[in-house]
Amino acid sequence: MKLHEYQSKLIFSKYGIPIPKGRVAATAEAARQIAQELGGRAVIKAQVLVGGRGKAGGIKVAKDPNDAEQLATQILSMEIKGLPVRKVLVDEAASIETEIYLGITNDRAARRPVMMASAAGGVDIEEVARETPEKIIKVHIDPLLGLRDYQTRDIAAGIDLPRELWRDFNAIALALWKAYSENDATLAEINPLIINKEKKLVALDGKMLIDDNAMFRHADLAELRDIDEEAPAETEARKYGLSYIKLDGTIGCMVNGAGLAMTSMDVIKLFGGEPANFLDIGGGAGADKVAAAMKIILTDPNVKAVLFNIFGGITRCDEVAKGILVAMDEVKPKVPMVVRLVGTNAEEGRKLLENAHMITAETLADAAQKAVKAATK
Amino acid sequence: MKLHEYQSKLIFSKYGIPIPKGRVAATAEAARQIAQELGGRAVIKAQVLVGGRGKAGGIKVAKDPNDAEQLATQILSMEIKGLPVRKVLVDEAASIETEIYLGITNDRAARRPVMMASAAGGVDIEEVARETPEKIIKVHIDPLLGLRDYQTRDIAAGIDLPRELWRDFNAIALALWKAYSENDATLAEINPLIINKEKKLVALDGKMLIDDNAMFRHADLAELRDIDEEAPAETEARKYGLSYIKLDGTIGCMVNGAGLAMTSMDVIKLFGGEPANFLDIGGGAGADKVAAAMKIILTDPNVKAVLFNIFGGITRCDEVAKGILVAMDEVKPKVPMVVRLVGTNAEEGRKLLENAHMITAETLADAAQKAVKAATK
Amino acid sequence: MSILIDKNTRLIVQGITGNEGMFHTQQMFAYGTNIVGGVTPGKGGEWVVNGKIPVFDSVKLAADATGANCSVIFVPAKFAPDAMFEAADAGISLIVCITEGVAVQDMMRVRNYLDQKRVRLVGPNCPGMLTPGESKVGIIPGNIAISGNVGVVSRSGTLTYEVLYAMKNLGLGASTCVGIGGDPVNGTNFIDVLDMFEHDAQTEKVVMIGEIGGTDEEKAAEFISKKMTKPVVSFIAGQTAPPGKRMGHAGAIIEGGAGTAADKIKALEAAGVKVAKHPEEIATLLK
Amino acid sequence: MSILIDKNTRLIVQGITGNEGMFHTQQMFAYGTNIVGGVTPGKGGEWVVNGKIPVFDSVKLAADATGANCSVIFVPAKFAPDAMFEAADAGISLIVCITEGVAVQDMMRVRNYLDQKRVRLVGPNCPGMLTPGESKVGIIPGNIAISGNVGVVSRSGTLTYEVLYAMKNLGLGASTCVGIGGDPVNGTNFIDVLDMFEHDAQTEKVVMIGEIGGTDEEKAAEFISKKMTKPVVSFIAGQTAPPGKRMGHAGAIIEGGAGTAADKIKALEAAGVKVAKHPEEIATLLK
Repeated sequence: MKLHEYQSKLIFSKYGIPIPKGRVAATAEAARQIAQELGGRAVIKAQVLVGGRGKAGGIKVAKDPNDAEQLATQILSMEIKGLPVRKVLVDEAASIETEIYLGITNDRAARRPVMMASAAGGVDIEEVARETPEKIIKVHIDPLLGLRDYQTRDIAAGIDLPRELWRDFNAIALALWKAYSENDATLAEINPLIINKEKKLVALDGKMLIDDNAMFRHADLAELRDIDEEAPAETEARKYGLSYIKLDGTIGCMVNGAGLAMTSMDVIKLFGGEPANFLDIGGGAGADKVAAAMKIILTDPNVKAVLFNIFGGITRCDEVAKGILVAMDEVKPKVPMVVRLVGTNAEEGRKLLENAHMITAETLADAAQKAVKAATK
Repeated sequence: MKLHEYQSKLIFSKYGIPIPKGRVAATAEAARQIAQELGGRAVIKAQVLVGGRGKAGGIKVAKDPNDAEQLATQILSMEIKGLPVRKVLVDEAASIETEIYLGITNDRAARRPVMMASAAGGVDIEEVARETPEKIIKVHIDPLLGLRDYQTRDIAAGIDLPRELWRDFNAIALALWKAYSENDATLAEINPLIINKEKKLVALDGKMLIDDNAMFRHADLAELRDIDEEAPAETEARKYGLSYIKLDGTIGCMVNGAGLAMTSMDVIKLFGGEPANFLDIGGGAGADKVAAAMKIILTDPNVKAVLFNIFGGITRCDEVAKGILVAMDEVKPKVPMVVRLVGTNAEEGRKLLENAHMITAETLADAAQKAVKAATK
Repeated sequence: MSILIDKNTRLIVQGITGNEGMFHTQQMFAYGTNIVGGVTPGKGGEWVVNGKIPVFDSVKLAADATGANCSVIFVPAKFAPDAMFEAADAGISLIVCITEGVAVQDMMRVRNYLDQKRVRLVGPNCPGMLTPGESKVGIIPGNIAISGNVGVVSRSGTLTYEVLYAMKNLGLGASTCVGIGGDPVNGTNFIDVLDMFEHDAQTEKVVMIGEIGGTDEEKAAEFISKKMTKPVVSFIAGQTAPPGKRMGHAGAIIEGGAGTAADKIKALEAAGVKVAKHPEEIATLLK
Repeated sequence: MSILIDKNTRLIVQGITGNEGMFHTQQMFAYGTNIVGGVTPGKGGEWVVNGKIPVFDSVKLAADATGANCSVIFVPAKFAPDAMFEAADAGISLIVCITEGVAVQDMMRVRNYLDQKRVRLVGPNCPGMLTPGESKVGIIPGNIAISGNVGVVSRSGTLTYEVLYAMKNLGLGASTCVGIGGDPVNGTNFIDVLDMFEHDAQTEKVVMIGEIGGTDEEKAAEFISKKMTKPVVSFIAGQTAPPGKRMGHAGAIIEGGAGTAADKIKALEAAGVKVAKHPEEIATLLK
C-alpha cells in the first residue's frame, strides 16, 4: 500500500523527524487559506501516488496566497500519468542549501533491511544507483537488533555530512528506522532531506510503502488507504482477497496461483492474444470468491473471452466450478468461456460444469489457443 | 535496587496485569480509610525490603475498618529482620482457589532471562527449587526475540493450568516479560499468582529488582528508591559512586577493585581480625571520591583501625594519596591507619604520604597483620 | 534416494484441526506420509483422522512424544512466524511453511533466527514438497506425479503442478519436487536445492521454475554454470507482467527495471540452461 | 607463544580521546603494544600521542584504514554495548571491553549477537590482557609482571595485579594474563581460557582467580579434572562476604545459598587444584 507524501510526512513527524509546516488541501480556496497561515510564500505539491510529479509540473512555488490559489487551481485540474490530482499539499517554502537522500528498503538478497543515503539527493535515486552507484552509502540493519548509533555515524561520514549535524542526523535516521519497522514499511524514504539556510535538517519530501501482509496489525494505517487512487476493480478485488491487476488486452483470465496466472498471460501472448488482466484467486478459494472474481473480470468492457485455468491443490476444482455456476447465473455473461480444470476434485468440477455451455480444454496451451480464437471471432 | 511490593504491583498493573484494589498507607488512620473504601475486609501487609514478612507476622487480614486500623498500628510498630516497618499496603481481601508462582530472572550460565513457573505457588520458591525442582517449569527467553506466545503455552501446560485460563495467562506472562525487559529488571516475580473464586488470575504479591547499572535510562524508577530502607552510609556512598557494605567488625577497609576488597576482608579474617565494611572505590577514583570514602568509613563507631589497600591500575596511587590527605585534614581521624600502595604512580603516592604519620606496608598479608594489631591495641 | 523428505520423515502438522490443515492432513495421510502428530493449542489430547493422529498443545510436547523431525505449517499468516519459531525451538530440523501472506519483516526475523539455529525452512507461501511414492509434505496433489529421475524446484505452486502433470503424461517422474515459495524472503532458495539435487544419486536432470522479481534465478544461473554437471531445464513466468506491479506473489515484482523475465532467461541460457516457452514444453525438453 | 594477544596484535582504542582512554593508550603505547588507531566519533582526522596514532570517526573506518584485528573499549557504560556491536560489525575478531557498569540485559543482547558472529569478547568490567614483553591490551600495569610459563586467568582486576606482582617478586613470569571481568554475563569464561592455556606451548602452569557468585568456578573445576594436564593453582575471593549482598562486582553475589566461596573451593580441591589462603600464597604454591 502506497502512502501519499503528506501521509508519509505526518508519520515521520510523529517519530520526531522535522518536516515543513503545511497541510493538505482538496480545493484551491483551502490552499489559499493555508498559504495565508504560512505567511504567504508556499509550495503547492500535487498528491498523487505516482513518481515524476515535479517533471510533470505538479510542484510549484507560490509567492503569495493569491498565487497559491491560482497554482492550486491549475494543479488540481491536472492528470499525472493518467491519475487525476485530487489533493495538494501546501508547505512553507524552504531555503535549500544541500539535498540529501535517505531511505530504507528491504534487501531481498541480504534478507534484511538496508538504509541508503546519498549526498546526491533530490533526484531519482534509482537513476543515481544505476549511473553512479558509488555515490550511495548502504548499511544493512539487523532485523532483531535494529539500527544502531554507530551505523548512522558511518552513513554521516560516508556522505560527508558536516559534523555539527551528526547528532541531528542520528536522531532522524533512528526515527526513520522506527517509523519503518513499527509500521511494517517496505520503503521509507526522505528525498530530499535538506540542510536549510539555518543549517538544520528538514525532510522536504517523504514516501512510504506499507507491507499489505502486515495490515492486520495496523488498523490505523488501513484508514489511510486512498481508494480514489486505485482502479475500482482493484479495490473490489481486495475486498474479496483476490489479487487483480488490470491490463490492456481482450482475454480475461481467472487462475489459481500467481505463477500460473502469470504463465497463463504469457501463454496467451505466445499464441497471439493479449491478456486483459492478472487475476489470482489464491489458494483454497471458495464459490463466493470465484463468483466475485468473475464479476470483476466481466466489468472490463474490453474483455472478449475468458480463460479459466484451475489446477487444484489447496483450491478444490468442484468449489471453483460451483462459483462459476453461481456467477454465470448472476452475471449472464455474453462472452465465450474457456475452462480448464486439473488436480484436486477436478473430476467433480468438470461434472458440475457439463451443462454450462463452456469450451473445455485439456492443456494450458490448448486452453490459451482456444481463448485466443474465441476472442478474435 | 529493590522495589516494594506496592511499587512492583503498580508497575505490573501498568503493563496490564490484574492486581487487587488497594493503596499504601503510612499511618493506621490512612489504613482504616482505605479499608473503608475497599468495603471493610482488607489485607494489611508490611512494606519492607526483606523476605519472610508473613512468618514474622507482617501480613494480617482485617475484618472491618476498625480492625484494619488496629492491625496497621500493630504492624507499623514492628521491626522485621532489623528493618522498621514504615508503610503498609492495604489490599482488598482475595478469595484464593489456587496459588501459582510466576517469575523471571537472569540465568547467568545460559546468558539469557529465564521464566519460571510452578503450581506450588505462595511459598518460598528457592525452597521449592531445592526440594522439588521437578515442580518448576523453566523456559529461557531469547534476549533479542523476547518471550513468544508458544512459550507461555508450554508453561501453562507444564503447570497444568486449566485451559480456559491459557489466554489470560499468556497476556500476564507477556506483560511480566515486558515489565521485566523495559525496566531492566533482574527479578520480576508474582508469588502468588492466584486463581480466585471467580476463576480469574490475579497477582496477589509482587517483587521487582532493578539493575543498578541500567538506572541511567530509568529516571522514573530512580524516584522509587526508598532511602529509608538503606543504611545512611550506603546512600551516601552511592552518591559518590562508591560500593560500600557495612559489616560488623572493627577494621575499616578502603580498597580499589571489588575482588581485592573482598580479598582484603578475607585476609583480615585470616589473620584474626574482623572487617568493618566492604568498600570498593572503583577504577580511576580521584581525590574527592577517596575523601568521601574515608569519611564514610569513619562514621562507623566500631572502626578501630583503617586499612588502605590500593593497587594502581586505572586508579592512580598519587590521586588516592591526595584524597587521603584531604580527608585526614577534614576528618582528623583518631584511629590508626595502615596504608599500602602498589602499581601505577605508587612512588608518587608514597612520597605524598611521607609526612602523614601512617603505618605503611609492603604486602597485603603484612598490611592485614599490621591493621589487626593496630585495631586490638 | 531423494532430497529433504522420504519414508523416514516423521511429520507433525501445525494447525492440524483447522480447515486447510485437516483437509491436507487427510490427503498427506492417504498418500502414505508418516504423520506422527499434530499441534493445535488448546486441543491437546484429541485424536484426528479416525483416531489415528494425536493432537498436542505445543510442538515441544508433540516432538517429545513422537520424535518428529519435520513439521508442516498451516496456521494463519499472523500466527505463522510464531509457529516457525516454535518448531525451531522444539528441535525440528526441517520446517515447511505453506501459509501465504506472512509479513516480510516477520520473515526477516524468522530467517535470521532459524539461521542461528541451523534449521532448514522451506517456504513460506509454498506448496511444500513431494517425493513421489514416499512422502508428501504440503499440498502438492499426489496423483499428478510419478517417481523418477528429475529433480524439480519452483517458486510457484500451481505452475509446478502443471509441470509435474505434463511430465507424468510423458512418463517422466520426479525424484523430489520442492516448492520454495513466492515470497521475497524465504527459507530455502534455488541454489540450496540445486546443490542438493547435484549431490543426489537418484536425480539425473533438474527442472527449475522461476518467475519475475529479485535476482535468485540469475544467481542460480551462475551456480549452474560453475557447479552443476546435471542438465537443467527452466521456465520463467511473468514475461508479460508490467513493471512496478506485484503479481500475486509478494516477491513477484519488477523493481527499478530489475527482476525481469528477459534478464533471467538471458542469464539462464548463457549458463547452458534450456528455457521452455510454455510450461508443458518443459516436459518435452527433458526427453 | 602466548594466547589471544602477542606482537602481531594490531590494536585500536575505542574512546581514545577520553580521560581514561588517553591515559591507558599512552601506557599501552609506552609498553610497546602495536596501537594502529583510535576511535572517537566526531574526532576523525586528529592524531594523538605525539601525532603517532590516528583517530577515526568509526571502527569501520579505523579497521578499513589500519587492518586492526583487536579493539579495546574505554567508553562510558551507556555507550559500551553500541561500541561492542560496532567492533563486531567492523570485522574485529577480538574485543576487549574495560568499561564497568554495563547493564546486564544489554550484555545478554551483546553476547548473543557476538556469538552469532563468532567474535571473541573479553570483559566487560575487566582489566584486559597482558602478554609480558609483547602486548598489553587494557589497564594491567605493565611493570608488575615478567614473561614466563604461568597462564593467569581472573574475574578480578586489582586482585590479579597482586598475584602478578607476588609472582614477579619470586621470579615467576606469566605467558599471558587474562582478566575476564566480574560481570554476571561476560564474553569469555574460565573454561574458554583454561582450554587455550592447555593448548599453549609456552604455558606450563595455570593460575585461576575466582570469586563468589555464579557457578563458573565449579564448571571450571569439572573441566580441569576432565580435560587439563597442566597443574592449576587457585584463589577464591569473598570467603567473608555476607549472602545476598552484591560485593562491588555485579556478578559477585551469593544468591539463594549458591555461589559461596566454600562451595567453589571444595569443587576445586576435589579437582586436584591447590587453593591458596591469600593471594600472595599463590606464588609460593606455584614454586
